[in-house]
Amino acid sequence: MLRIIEAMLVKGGCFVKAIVNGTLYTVAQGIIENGTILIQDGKIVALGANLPIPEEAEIIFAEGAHIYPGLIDADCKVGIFEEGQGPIGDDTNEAGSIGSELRAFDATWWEDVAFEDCRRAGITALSIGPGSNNVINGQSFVTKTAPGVLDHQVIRAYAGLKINICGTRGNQGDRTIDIALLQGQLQKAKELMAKNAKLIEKGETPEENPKQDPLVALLKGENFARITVYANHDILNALELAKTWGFPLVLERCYEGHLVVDDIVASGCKVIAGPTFVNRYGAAKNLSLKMPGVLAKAGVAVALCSDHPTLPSENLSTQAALACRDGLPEELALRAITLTAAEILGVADRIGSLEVGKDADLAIFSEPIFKTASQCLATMVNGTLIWQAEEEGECQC
Amino acid sequence: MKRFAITAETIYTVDKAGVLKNGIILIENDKISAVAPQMTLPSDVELIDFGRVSLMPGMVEAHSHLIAHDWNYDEDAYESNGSGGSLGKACSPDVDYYYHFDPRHRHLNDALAGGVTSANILPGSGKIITGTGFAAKMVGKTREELVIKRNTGVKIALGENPKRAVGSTGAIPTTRMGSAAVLRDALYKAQEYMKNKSKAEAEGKDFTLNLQLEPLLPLLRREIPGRIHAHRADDMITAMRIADEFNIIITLEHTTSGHLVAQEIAKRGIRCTLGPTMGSRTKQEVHAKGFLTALALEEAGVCFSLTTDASVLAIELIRLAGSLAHREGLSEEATLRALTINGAIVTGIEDRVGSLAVGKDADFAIYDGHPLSLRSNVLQTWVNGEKAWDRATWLEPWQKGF
Amino acid sequence: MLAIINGTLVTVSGPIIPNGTVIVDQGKIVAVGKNLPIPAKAEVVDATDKFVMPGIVEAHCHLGVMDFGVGEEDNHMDADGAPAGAGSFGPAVTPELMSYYAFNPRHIQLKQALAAGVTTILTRPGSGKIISGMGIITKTYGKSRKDMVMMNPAEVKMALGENPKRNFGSKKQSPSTRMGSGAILRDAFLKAKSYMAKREKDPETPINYQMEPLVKVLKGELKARIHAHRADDIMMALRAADEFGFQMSIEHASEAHIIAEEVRKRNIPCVLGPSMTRTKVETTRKDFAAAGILEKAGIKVCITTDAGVVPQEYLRTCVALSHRAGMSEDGAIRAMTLTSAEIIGVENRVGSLDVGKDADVLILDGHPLELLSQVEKVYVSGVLAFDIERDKEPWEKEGV
Amino acid sequence: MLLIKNARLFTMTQGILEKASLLIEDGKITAIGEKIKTPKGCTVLDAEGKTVTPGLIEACGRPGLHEETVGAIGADEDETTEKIGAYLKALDGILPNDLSFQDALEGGVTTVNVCPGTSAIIAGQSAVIHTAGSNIIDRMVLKEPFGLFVNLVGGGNPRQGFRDRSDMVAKLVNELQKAKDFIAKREKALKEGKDAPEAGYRLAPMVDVIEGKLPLIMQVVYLHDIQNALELAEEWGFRLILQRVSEGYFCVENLVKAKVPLMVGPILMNRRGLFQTTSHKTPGVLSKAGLQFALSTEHPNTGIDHLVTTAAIANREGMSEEEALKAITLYPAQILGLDDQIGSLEVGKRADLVLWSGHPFETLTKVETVLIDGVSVYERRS
Repeated sequence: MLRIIEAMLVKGGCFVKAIVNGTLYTVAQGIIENGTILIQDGKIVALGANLPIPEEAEIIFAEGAHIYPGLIDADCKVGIFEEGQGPIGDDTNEAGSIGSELRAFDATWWEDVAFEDCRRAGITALSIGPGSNNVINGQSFVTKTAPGVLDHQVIRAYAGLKINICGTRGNQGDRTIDIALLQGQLQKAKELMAKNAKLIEKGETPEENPKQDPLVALLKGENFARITVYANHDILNALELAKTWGFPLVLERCYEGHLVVDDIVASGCKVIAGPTFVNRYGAAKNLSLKMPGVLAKAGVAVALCSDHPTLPSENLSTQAALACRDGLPEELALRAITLTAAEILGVADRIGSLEVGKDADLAIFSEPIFKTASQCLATMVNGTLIWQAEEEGECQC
Repeated sequence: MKRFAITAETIYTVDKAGVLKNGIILIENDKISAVAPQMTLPSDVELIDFGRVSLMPGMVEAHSHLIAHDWNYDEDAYESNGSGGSLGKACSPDVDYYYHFDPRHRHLNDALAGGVTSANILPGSGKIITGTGFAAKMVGKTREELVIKRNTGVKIALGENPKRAVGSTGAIPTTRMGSAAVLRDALYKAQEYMKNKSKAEAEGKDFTLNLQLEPLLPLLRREIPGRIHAHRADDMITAMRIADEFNIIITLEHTTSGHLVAQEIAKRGIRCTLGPTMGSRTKQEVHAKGFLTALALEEAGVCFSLTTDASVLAIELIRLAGSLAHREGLSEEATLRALTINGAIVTGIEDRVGSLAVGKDADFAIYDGHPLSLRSNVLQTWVNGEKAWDRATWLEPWQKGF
Repeated sequence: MLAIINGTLVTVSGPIIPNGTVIVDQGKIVAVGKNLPIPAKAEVVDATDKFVMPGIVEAHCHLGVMDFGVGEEDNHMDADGAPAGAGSFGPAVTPELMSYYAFNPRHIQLKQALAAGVTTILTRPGSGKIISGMGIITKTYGKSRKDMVMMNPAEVKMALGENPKRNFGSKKQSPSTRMGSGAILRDAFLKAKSYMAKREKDPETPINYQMEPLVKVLKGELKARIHAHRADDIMMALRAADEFGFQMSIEHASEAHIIAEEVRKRNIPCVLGPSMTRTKVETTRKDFAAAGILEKAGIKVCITTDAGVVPQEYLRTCVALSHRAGMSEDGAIRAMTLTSAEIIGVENRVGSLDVGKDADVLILDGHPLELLSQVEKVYVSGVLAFDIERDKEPWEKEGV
Repeated sequence: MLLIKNARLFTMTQGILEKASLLIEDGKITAIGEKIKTPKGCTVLDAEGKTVTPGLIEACGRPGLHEETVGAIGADEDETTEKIGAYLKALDGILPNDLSFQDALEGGVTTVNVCPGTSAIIAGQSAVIHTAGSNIIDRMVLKEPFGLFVNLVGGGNPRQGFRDRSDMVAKLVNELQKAKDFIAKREKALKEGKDAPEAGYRLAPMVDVIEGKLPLIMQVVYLHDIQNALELAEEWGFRLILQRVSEGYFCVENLVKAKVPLMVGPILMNRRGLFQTTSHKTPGVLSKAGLQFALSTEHPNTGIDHLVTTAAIANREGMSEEEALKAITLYPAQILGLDDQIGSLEVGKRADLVLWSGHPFETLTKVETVLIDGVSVYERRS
């Protein structure tokens, strides 16, 4: 159990926190037995074995505890799909097949119970996105899970444009149409880009277009496309489109990734895989639980996600554990829900590992995270405890 | 470099070499480097003797929708109903059927099992212009490796289907008049577009691309054919009329009543696919179906290939179609052409496949009897100089057990 | 004959036996224990460092009878039922529908369940109606459907709460409220009661196929299994059971832990779950901790995935998470084996490693409740039905 | 009178007779043998080098009921408004001069059991008819009603209004029970000397089913469909005929044990939807297990003219030549209960026969002449 000694405010109001005697899973620099983390102004200022502890520090004793960087769910619908509210609480899919101007940000209810579930599960950051019923579904964003108005939690407002080219739109069942529509949009954006380039040359103000700017951002490489792909030929289609139009690509779901490993490796694109908690049917009929392992072992950057509510976000570490069971090396399985996720989402400078200079977002567990008995004892964001177990064995979900 | 030779009792080259008894075919890597009645082989070259079998080029299915269906349930819509842009509901030239292509689709294996090694895979016929097709081998490691040619032509449909599929939604066409009008309209727009584009390019002005019209430009430039679904003679004549107006190359797909206008087709040197002829007459426009059409076309000197319209019929039934056409009097030689080289020519891949000739891909199948006999089985199918299917080892899904 | 030796035996019925032996003959377990003599003609399987446990039992799923998108399967959820003419009840009551006929013994999802160590399932109609039909208990592996199916019919499935409301409310039919649901349930049993009386008085009364299953329930020959998530729905079910005196189990029971006392004093078993997802209003308060709470309250509880709602292969995962959330280790293991078998009434054949029971045996490379442990071998009635080495996925055979 | 001589006779019952003759008098076969004297005034047909088989029999198809080329207007096989259509008669929907009958003759088919479609649970009564001979269907009839066509393939056919086998079985069982109750009622009435009640035209066919007068032709595709059918027949004791039997290869021993007649096919189908598990090898597998069954095209699924093609492919894929031939002549005749009239070349039988230019399974072999009741109904145009 965590024991906390309140320190007295020292002069200057600068306030140091020290977490001591825990096993640190830095992810970036291996495991530090019985280490200490010093936190100031919400950042990690020092970590290592037997560090001197400033006497004004507030000390958190974490004997026998296992300390991880806060977990990151690389793709979910927490808060945009409100749990237990039925259709009224579901803001995931807007009508119309081209929704490039949409932002999940605008529809996420930060008081939704799922946020609390995440805090209880040691999840400190989420990439929240719209659904996938349209060809272009809208912008995802990355937020922390600390309570309070969403706008103060967001760390990346545009974290990938969600696209689906699997012909699942309105069960119309035709990939070729989705792709024709997408290419039409990209073409428009390309022309707007050229036009604006000219305007800027002439010193005039470039034209703004809410529907096309997000695609321009893709073509300029300022943002990346997150394309939902199910069947192996969906993957091939996505890779080909990215090549033709030259935009940064992240594959999502990737249920048949194990069938086209070579192509994915060759393309160098990253993957937000899973969740594997789905029935094998329709587009997912060749899903294999071994997929994340196969991809990661081949050198692909693989993050895991919950696609909450498909799998509730709180089960993220379980998803990672099962991926590990089915062949994803333990170290990579941990990365898949921390550093790799942060890297794919472009927020690795802030979160994803225990490193000096990074945000003090961390999760403290009673056991190594993949063990069944592992309980989350406390969750910290920016150096502040946002959740803490009241007693041993208190349930996390 | 992989280098080996093959021989068999009877080799149907479907080429000038004709039928060879125990002839020799030399293969280097994936290509045929020599075909001869006899040949003294360098000592380092292994000779594979298939023995008392007949060997013929891998068959070419020139009109299929092969991978538009999953084998155990319809995954993708049969018709590509298109993006519905400026050209209206009945035209979607911007649909590229290639994106349907699942390189692991079970039907590809069925094709190999039937001795088919290449296919031209086209969009459906639910609209006047449904999109562009592509040609592919039936086996390969990556999808790129499978593809022989992207964009083998613009699929166009006349007759019942567009009237039913689009007309029923209250949009044009609801008549054959409408169908022709829609096609003309699209081609006119494309012509205009082409003019403006080249003008703009000449003057170095910037020009707004139209992705719906772009795919029609190679058609107007006579680089690719319009593949026109036409069962009834009147639809074929309409197709030819419009082709003449716009000076485009066309192929006729299905050609069910072709015997009525064989001369017209021959005169213009139009290539055709013929079929499917085995199914029953499910709609009015196929009322005249029969293998006698094949005889008429052959007589008139039309280059045509037999088709199963897979997955309307199972693709391996293409050989059966050949047998029945042969029974109706189509010569052995003509039938073999209609199953192999003609398919390649109609598809526009005759430089790669369709016959056993020097420089072509080493695609062939061996049979334990005459290839056109109902009693002969495919024993092995080879693609790019490698064994791709073997009856001895192949199991159907249900044979693999629970 | 088969002998599995040197394994850590999780017998479930008794204590854990370190490096013990299980001996199987003609599909049955003939001996379990420490250093037993190994018959000469027995095929020996060495399970050193492995865990050996009975096949997992799923007490509530829809495998093989319902279309979870899998191609050509039946939609066993909202079959319209009510044979033309017979229509004793409204469309929301079709007890005569038998899952047995919808059950596809070659269904791909059965294979997946098997690979995850699930050897026995109760598979059944959906919850789109107040009374939807009769489920069956079957093995997930076997030569023909006849050897697979263990019990038919195995129950009468009923449902309260959201689903029937949505299913019929959307069609502007009854039930569109919980009041309607309760009324229809009572109506059905009252009719069945009078029919039963009539048949007893005059045996020549023609048999009514819709009534018979309910008569069996009233006579206690079949159990009613009632889909109820929310506490109020559960109470409605309990009221009906009190009034008509039939035996029942609570299916899903998402809020049973809130009214544990009510459930305990009636000694009603709970089939708990799926606690993995929370997408419907009536599952708002689902919680992996519920299992532990019910267990402590002395209620018989087993855990379900409601597969394919949650895929069948995740049953062991759900149990592990319930254990993490407070259920005892022994209770958790029972909750996917012996207790589930008891609740569905096949404990005499499966659910534990005991002499005389079917030789449905799993070999795992770790403790059954560890997320990281993998099922390596699955025996059904002594036959090696799944082997992680032998039964690779098709694409692995291809060597992609 | 007609004498066919020097022919190769595939008798189906006495094997193959080389250079034999066959005498036909008023529609019947009156003599078969090496040496038959030519009666006076008898037309002689020298069939040197030709093969004669009995007219082929299509055990289950929809020619004329599903009209060629015209689509919905001519589709009379599915009364989609009725799920329990025991009282519907295929006979009332057959167009005698439909194109498909011409196809049938070109393919050597002289008899077909015309069955209603698959969109209902009980689709209606089938009719066994000749494929030519009149423009009045009633004059083509050999047996009507023959059987009651039943479909229990639930999920398989999304076009159906319902998708649950358990539901369909419940509905069928309910009809059977009604019939049973009626029979009990009638016996009671008779015992009490009252006059027997009327079953009524809707229930009467089901009563015949229970009393074994009318068999159920049940369409079965997947393994569990087959097992459902067999178990229901066992439970209710009706006469069962299985049709399609696509996954028969999964339960050969059940089929052997059950001894129910089979109408296997179509097999020349694209593997999609309901035909996803169809295999060319099925007939071979069943035949090797000693089963004797009819092969079928289930026209229009495969054109009826391809009945012989179907048999040839079955032969190629593992069925013996003799069995494959019997499967389109003798066995269907037995299943249809008409083997006393058709299905083989024997004295006393109807002179339904086909003159082939060679062996029926050879690629180049053509049907040259087709006789029905001794009358030529088809001559190949040269």
